[in-house]
Amino acid sequence: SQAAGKVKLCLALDTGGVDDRSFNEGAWKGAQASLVSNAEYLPATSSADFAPNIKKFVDKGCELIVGVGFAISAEIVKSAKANPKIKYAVVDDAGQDCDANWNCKDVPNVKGLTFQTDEAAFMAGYLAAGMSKTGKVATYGGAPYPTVTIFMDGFARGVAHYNKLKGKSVQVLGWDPANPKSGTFVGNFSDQAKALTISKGFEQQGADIILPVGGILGASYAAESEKSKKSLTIWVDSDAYNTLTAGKSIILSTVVKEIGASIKSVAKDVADKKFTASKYVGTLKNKGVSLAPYHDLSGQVPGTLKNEIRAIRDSIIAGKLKVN
Amino acid sequence: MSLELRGITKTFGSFIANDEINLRVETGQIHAILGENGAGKSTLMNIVYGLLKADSGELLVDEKIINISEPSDALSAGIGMVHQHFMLIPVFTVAENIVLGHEKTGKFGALDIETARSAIREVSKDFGFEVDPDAIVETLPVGIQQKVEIIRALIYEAKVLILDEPTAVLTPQETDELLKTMRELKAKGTSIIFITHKLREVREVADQITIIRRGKVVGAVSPQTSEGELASLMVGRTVDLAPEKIKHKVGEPILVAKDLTVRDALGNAVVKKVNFHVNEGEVLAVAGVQGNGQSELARALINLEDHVEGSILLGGNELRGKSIYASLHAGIAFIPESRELDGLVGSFSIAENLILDLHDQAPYTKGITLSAGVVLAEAEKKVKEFDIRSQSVSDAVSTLSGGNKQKVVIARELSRPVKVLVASQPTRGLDVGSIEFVHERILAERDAGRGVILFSTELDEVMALADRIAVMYRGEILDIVDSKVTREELGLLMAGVASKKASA
Amino acid sequence: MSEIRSSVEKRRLRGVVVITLLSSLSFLYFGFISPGKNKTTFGFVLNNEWVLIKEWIIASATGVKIFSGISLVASVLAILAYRKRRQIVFPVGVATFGILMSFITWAASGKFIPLTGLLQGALLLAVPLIFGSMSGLICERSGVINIAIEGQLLASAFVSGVVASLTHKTIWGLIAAPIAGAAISFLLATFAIKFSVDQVILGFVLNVLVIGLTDFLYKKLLVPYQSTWNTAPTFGKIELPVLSKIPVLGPIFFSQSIVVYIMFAIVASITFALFKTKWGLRTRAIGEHPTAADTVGIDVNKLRFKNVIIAGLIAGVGGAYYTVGSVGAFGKEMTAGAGFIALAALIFGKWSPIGAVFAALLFGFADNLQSTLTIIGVSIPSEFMLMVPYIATIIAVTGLVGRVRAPAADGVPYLRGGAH
Amino acid sequence: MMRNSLSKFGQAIKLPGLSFGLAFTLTGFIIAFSDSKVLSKIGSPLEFIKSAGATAGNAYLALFQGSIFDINLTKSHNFFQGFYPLSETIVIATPLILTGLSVALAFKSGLFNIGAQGQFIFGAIGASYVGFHFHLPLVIHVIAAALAGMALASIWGGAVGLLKAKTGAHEVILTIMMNYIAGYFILWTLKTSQFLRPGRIDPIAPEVNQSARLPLLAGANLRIHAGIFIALAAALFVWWLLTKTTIGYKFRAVGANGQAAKTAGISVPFVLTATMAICGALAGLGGAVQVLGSEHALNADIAGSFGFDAITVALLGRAQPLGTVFAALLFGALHAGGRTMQSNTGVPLDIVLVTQALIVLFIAAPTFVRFIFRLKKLNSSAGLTSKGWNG
Ligand SMILES: Nc1ncnc2c1ncn2[C@@H]1O[C@H](COP(=O)(O)OP(=O)(O)OP(=O)(O)O)[C@@H](O)[C@H]1O
Ligand SMILES: Nc1ncnc2c1ncn2[C@@H]1O[C@H](COP(=O)(O)OP(=O)(O)OP(=O)(O)O)[C@@H](O)[C@H]1O
Ligand SMILES: [Mg+2]
Ligand SMILES: [Mg+2]
Repeated sequence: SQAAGKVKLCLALDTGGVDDRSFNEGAWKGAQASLVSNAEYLPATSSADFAPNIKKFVDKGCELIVGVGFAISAEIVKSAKANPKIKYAVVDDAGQDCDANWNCKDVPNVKGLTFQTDEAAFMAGYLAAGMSKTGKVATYGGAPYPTVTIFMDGFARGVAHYNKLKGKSVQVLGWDPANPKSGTFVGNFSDQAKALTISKGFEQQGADIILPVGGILGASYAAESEKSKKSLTIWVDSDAYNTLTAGKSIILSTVVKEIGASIKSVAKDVADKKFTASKYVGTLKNKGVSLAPYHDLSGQVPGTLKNEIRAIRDSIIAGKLKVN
Repeated sequence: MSLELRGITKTFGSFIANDEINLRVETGQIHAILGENGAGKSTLMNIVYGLLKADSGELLVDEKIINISEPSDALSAGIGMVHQHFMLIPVFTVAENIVLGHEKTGKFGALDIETARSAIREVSKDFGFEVDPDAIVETLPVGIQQKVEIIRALIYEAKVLILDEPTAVLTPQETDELLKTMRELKAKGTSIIFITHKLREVREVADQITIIRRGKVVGAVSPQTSEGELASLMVGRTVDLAPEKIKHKVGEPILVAKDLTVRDALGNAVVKKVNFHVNEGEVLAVAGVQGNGQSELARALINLEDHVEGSILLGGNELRGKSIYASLHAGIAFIPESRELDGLVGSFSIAENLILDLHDQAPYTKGITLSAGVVLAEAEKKVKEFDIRSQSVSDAVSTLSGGNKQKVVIARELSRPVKVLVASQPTRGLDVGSIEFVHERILAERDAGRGVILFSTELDEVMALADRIAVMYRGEILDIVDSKVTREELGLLMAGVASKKASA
Repeated sequence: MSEIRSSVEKRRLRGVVVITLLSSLSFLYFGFISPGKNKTTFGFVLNNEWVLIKEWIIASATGVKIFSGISLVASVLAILAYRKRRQIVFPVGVATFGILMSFITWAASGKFIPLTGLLQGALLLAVPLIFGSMSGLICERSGVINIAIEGQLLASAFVSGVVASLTHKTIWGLIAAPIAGAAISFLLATFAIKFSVDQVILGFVLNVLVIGLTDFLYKKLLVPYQSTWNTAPTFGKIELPVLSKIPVLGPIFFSQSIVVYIMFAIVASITFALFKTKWGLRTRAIGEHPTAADTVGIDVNKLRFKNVIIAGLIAGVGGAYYTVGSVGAFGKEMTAGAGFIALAALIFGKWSPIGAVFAALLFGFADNLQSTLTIIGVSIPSEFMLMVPYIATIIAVTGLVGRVRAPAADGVPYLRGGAH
Repeated sequence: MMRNSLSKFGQAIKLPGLSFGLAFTLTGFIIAFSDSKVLSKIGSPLEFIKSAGATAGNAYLALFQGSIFDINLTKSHNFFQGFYPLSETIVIATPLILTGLSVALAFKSGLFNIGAQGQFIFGAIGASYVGFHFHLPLVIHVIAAALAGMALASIWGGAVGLLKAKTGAHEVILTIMMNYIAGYFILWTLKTSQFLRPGRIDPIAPEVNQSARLPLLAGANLRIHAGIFIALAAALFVWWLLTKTTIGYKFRAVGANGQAAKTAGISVPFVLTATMAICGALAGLGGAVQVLGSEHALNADIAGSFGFDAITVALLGRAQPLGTVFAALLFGALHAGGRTMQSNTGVPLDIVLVTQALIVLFIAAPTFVRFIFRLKKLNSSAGLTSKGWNG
């Protein structure tokens, strides 16, 4: 049922599936929300599915094929070079074509969608530091992937910035940008029971604000800590206040990564024949990344802190403040 | 209580295991059933006991037709059975085994073992058994294990007691005790069905003898019938029961064991510093009650045991600590105690089993590949030479009868250049026909100038084959006597009573 | 005479030697070569239990010397015990504890270790494993191999999650879960016992089946209609009066959700029932020698069927732990292989209830210690830290346990007369 | 003569055929009843049945189009391209055959190898490293890379056999644990400087050099590559090893009755270690082929579930080399077809798992199928019977 004039938008997902409460899901939601396109997706059980999934979309006459995740980038580029008429985009990667010596150049029909997630995470870190009563905040990830640790980096740096300005010494548990090899991780993106135990471990160390970076993983902890009131949560990717069913009340904020929006806009470009290969970088400036509202907890966040965070955002946008 | 079988027929697929079998056991009668391996005795008894279902025929107890489709039916009808392959849970204690199926429970449904304990002691007292209710069954000698089976039958008041090859694993003393027990039971009015391959026993206790061949009753005779006649009735040909042993001079010591000690996994010595030797051209029998270390000693001789001290010299070369492979290929042939467990790979064909030891030697292998042709050809030869009964050499050994299984093992072990033959209970559970064959082979080896070490609990066997007899007791060799000793003396030695007679 | 050792002795000796070496090593390395510079703080108070000692602060180096000292002494005792051919379990246990503690004291120099929390976390991580291994235990003790534990856990987690969501009642989730587990068991029993299908194949297939179905339904129902289908509430903690106030033990054992209490009850009753009741005797009998059991009038296959179903019920409660017991909403493949770890724990524990529980706890402890250390910040790559529980299990299995013996008839379908 | 050999054949495929039928029917029901359009018609039975049939029918049509032949592709490209789905089936089956063989061979020696996953990973790591790090002449490079992978994997696998032989530790525990360890190990490896691509931080290794890639068999448009021949060769090798060689004989003897084998002088420790080493090499070759044939760049997800599906594949193939090949092809077809099914009809790919499970279940349960179809006992094809833990 292909409504006339609509872009045929096809998502080749990363492993983890369309319902990972993380970037796959975000991308799919965005694609569905796009008014100018009919969207469909294919999941991947292993990297072996990337190529055939893309091929299938090509054969089905998709006009815009979006690869979700850095892992799929290479296959997207391959396919793009073979099918110059089709437009491509890839999430979390520049989507460039690199030769054996790693000189990379853009491909005319591939748009890279990347995100300066650490900018927003930086604000979250500052917020956490400012809100912490115990002087300890924490973060942990699903598995040590760059797309995960970039959140943790920004978060930790935000805390450090707060300490510098205020001469405080708020501690970050679970991650240290200076020592990126180690850190606290669940080991996968599905074992919520273990995520819960880890969160409790942080609380026992005295952390009262925790940033879990692993899609669904944090759900167990959010639900639990809504009861125990031991700590507040900062979420990632898409505003948890709208997606979570339990634990809303302890969601301090979310480090939003507008994957969905970026895909929508690419779809729009294609529809309006304005597609360009120029890499899209989601920043605070273009609202590709942002810090979500404080929702229920807004009352508890001191006005001064809110202002400082606004200021930080402005100076990051203005390029006065470097987050990495 | 009397038991009658009318026209019992049982088939497995196309194979007829029991064919129109009629048989009547009077109250207080000991009724012996004789027959070759695979004749259908166990099958028939399993039908009576409700473990198998007859295709046709009926059972009468005290002239009334009864329907037995479950062992529980048999039990409640007063039929008890001691099975050929014991029906005890190895890891349970004696008492647990006895209460199993008849449990009484106290509060919180906790088991009541105590009543069983006392019952066991009682029965043991009546019949003069020595059975510890709390011993773990798998740690007990087979003889005792069997007593446990009998005690169970007695405790639950069997009026008809079926004994399927009860003496196959017993020593003379134990056998005599069992026969005594059977008479006592008979006196108490218990009817007994007694299956055995040992004609001496039959003629001693039986009141009536039924002979089965290929699933059919081929004769009902009285105990007065001579062993020869019985044997030929069973096998359908005349059998030579006493192999003649030609005297000839023995040669040099070929295998010498010095201070041999064997320990189990827990480190306790089960064989204690034994010393013996066997000469070329002689049979050294190691007699003794089951569970006095013979099995371990036999296994130790080819390094099957993990923890052995001392020395094993074969033609002067130390074998102890070498690999099993080395021992076998140094010239020891080994017939293990259990053909099913240690002797054969059940799912393998006869041909494959015949090369279990030589598969990586010429002529069976070229480079690393097996030469199937040669394997089959050699197998055909062996099958003829050792008269192994089967449709084809490609049949799985598991489908052979015990006798033929044993022939396969012997054929394989003798296919290597042999200096010494170590045979452990080589005729256990075999019928007279098969026994005759095995005995002939063993003597043939002896006469060919090889040393033979025969581990056996069968007094008759020991007497018939041995040139010298070493008696083991509690892991030690009490004495080594020559073959002129009497059954009684030997019996005493095996019971641990050291003989006054100086050893030969 | 040449001293030769039995395999058991060899293992004992290996144990003693290893423990002695480790003790000395930790004494030297943690104590002197690279001692911790700062103080280590041990926390004992988790919730609102009575406070004996709230915290115990000690200079890392000193603490190490104390603990390693203990382990050294214990090692010496172990050596003596070995010489005298006496039990070495206790001294070795103490020594291990000492070594472990000195390692923690060293690693946490200048940091805070919430001991009670560490143990509580270990228990919580072990809960599903324990349920799973108990399910396996009952099946395999009665002679039916159960590789479908993962499937049982996942299916019941799914069902309890959905039911609790639809009814908005945790209790209904808890009631529904065992039924789901039993349903999987019913398949296992029917095919294994009635149709004598190979039980290893069966177990694996059932796992695949459940994973497939739950993934499928998750996409079709739980994601699109999340607010109705996947919003399971969770049980709160039940603090047992007085008991929950006992320092250390209180928070660990007496301040848990109902599911955990059920687990204690199940483990206790299985241990009793298996070795002290008629049911237990018969169960072990049909697992060891079904023909023998048959000859004394026990209906082998009927009892096996019954037991497999019971096992399903138990695993079911374990599945409920994932949703109503802790997490709430169901997550795709949220059991994350716990069923297989539980299987390992069962074998590791030599098919005994207590053994399996300890194996599961060891795994849980290693796992939680691992994440606790990353939390306080050790500079070991996270990937290697994540390996710790698995490596620990391998070491334990190869070093301590060695050869294990399953119930003799485990996995063998019982057919009359066929068995020989 | 001719006729009765035909009827024999009929007999032989009767049960498998029915099993497949049963499996697909059941899956069909699940597909239909989980479809909102169908359920909306629940009011009028006839309509309901119609649309249910249609839904399931379409799904299966797509399944076929995605796994064997797709007429649409012949229109859009050329006739040859119509076989693209078949090529996909084979591409997925290739590593499955190798991992499946690894599990099957272990079964023959009485071992239960759950570790194909981990062995696959090490195979992939080894092959990838040699593949991108060195520059070697054409053929040599592929072989070197594959061998490197096999070597690593066979060490990883052999360790299991050795540990079991030396300490008696149970292979099921060992392999389960080692799978997890391997999974984290590859994560770590991919972040080491040797494996990171210059100037990049994401955990993907550089693509292997052209010289280290397995040649495509049917041009650039089809992904089918020479790996399938390697896989088939491996199957042939395993068959030869088991049936024709003395080593295979040892393996089978120990597998069938270790005690008797030991008594006859066969070294059980050797068999355990050798078996697991070869199993490791096979699964490792699977990983290598995956890297050198279709993936080219090593990444954390490379192993997917090849190692676990391998177990079901081997079981379905009754641990026979040929059977394993067919089972792997079937699974490949279901996976490839499932993709098309999802994209054409929106039926989630996961349903394929259900189908796989049901097929294996019914194949393994001839007695059940007979019971369902009220068949009397035809010559029963004895299903694979793996031994219990005491194996
Ligand atoms: N379960 C079975 N399935 C198929 N055939 C069987 C089965 N049990 C026994 N048979 C066949 O029935 C025949 C009789 O077996 P049975 O055990 O009764 O012999 P037996 O007289 O007890 O031999 P033995 O003296 O060695 O104990 C065997 O030769 C065998 O071929
Ligand atoms: N399930 C079975 N299928 C085929 N043959 C069987 C089966 N059960 C028993 N048999 C055969 O029945 C015959 C008699 O069984 P039985 O065990 O009594 O033999 P046996 O000669 O007494 O061997 P053993 O010395 O082990 O008792 C043997 O040939 C045995 O292989
Ligand atoms: Mg018999
Ligand atoms: Mg017999």
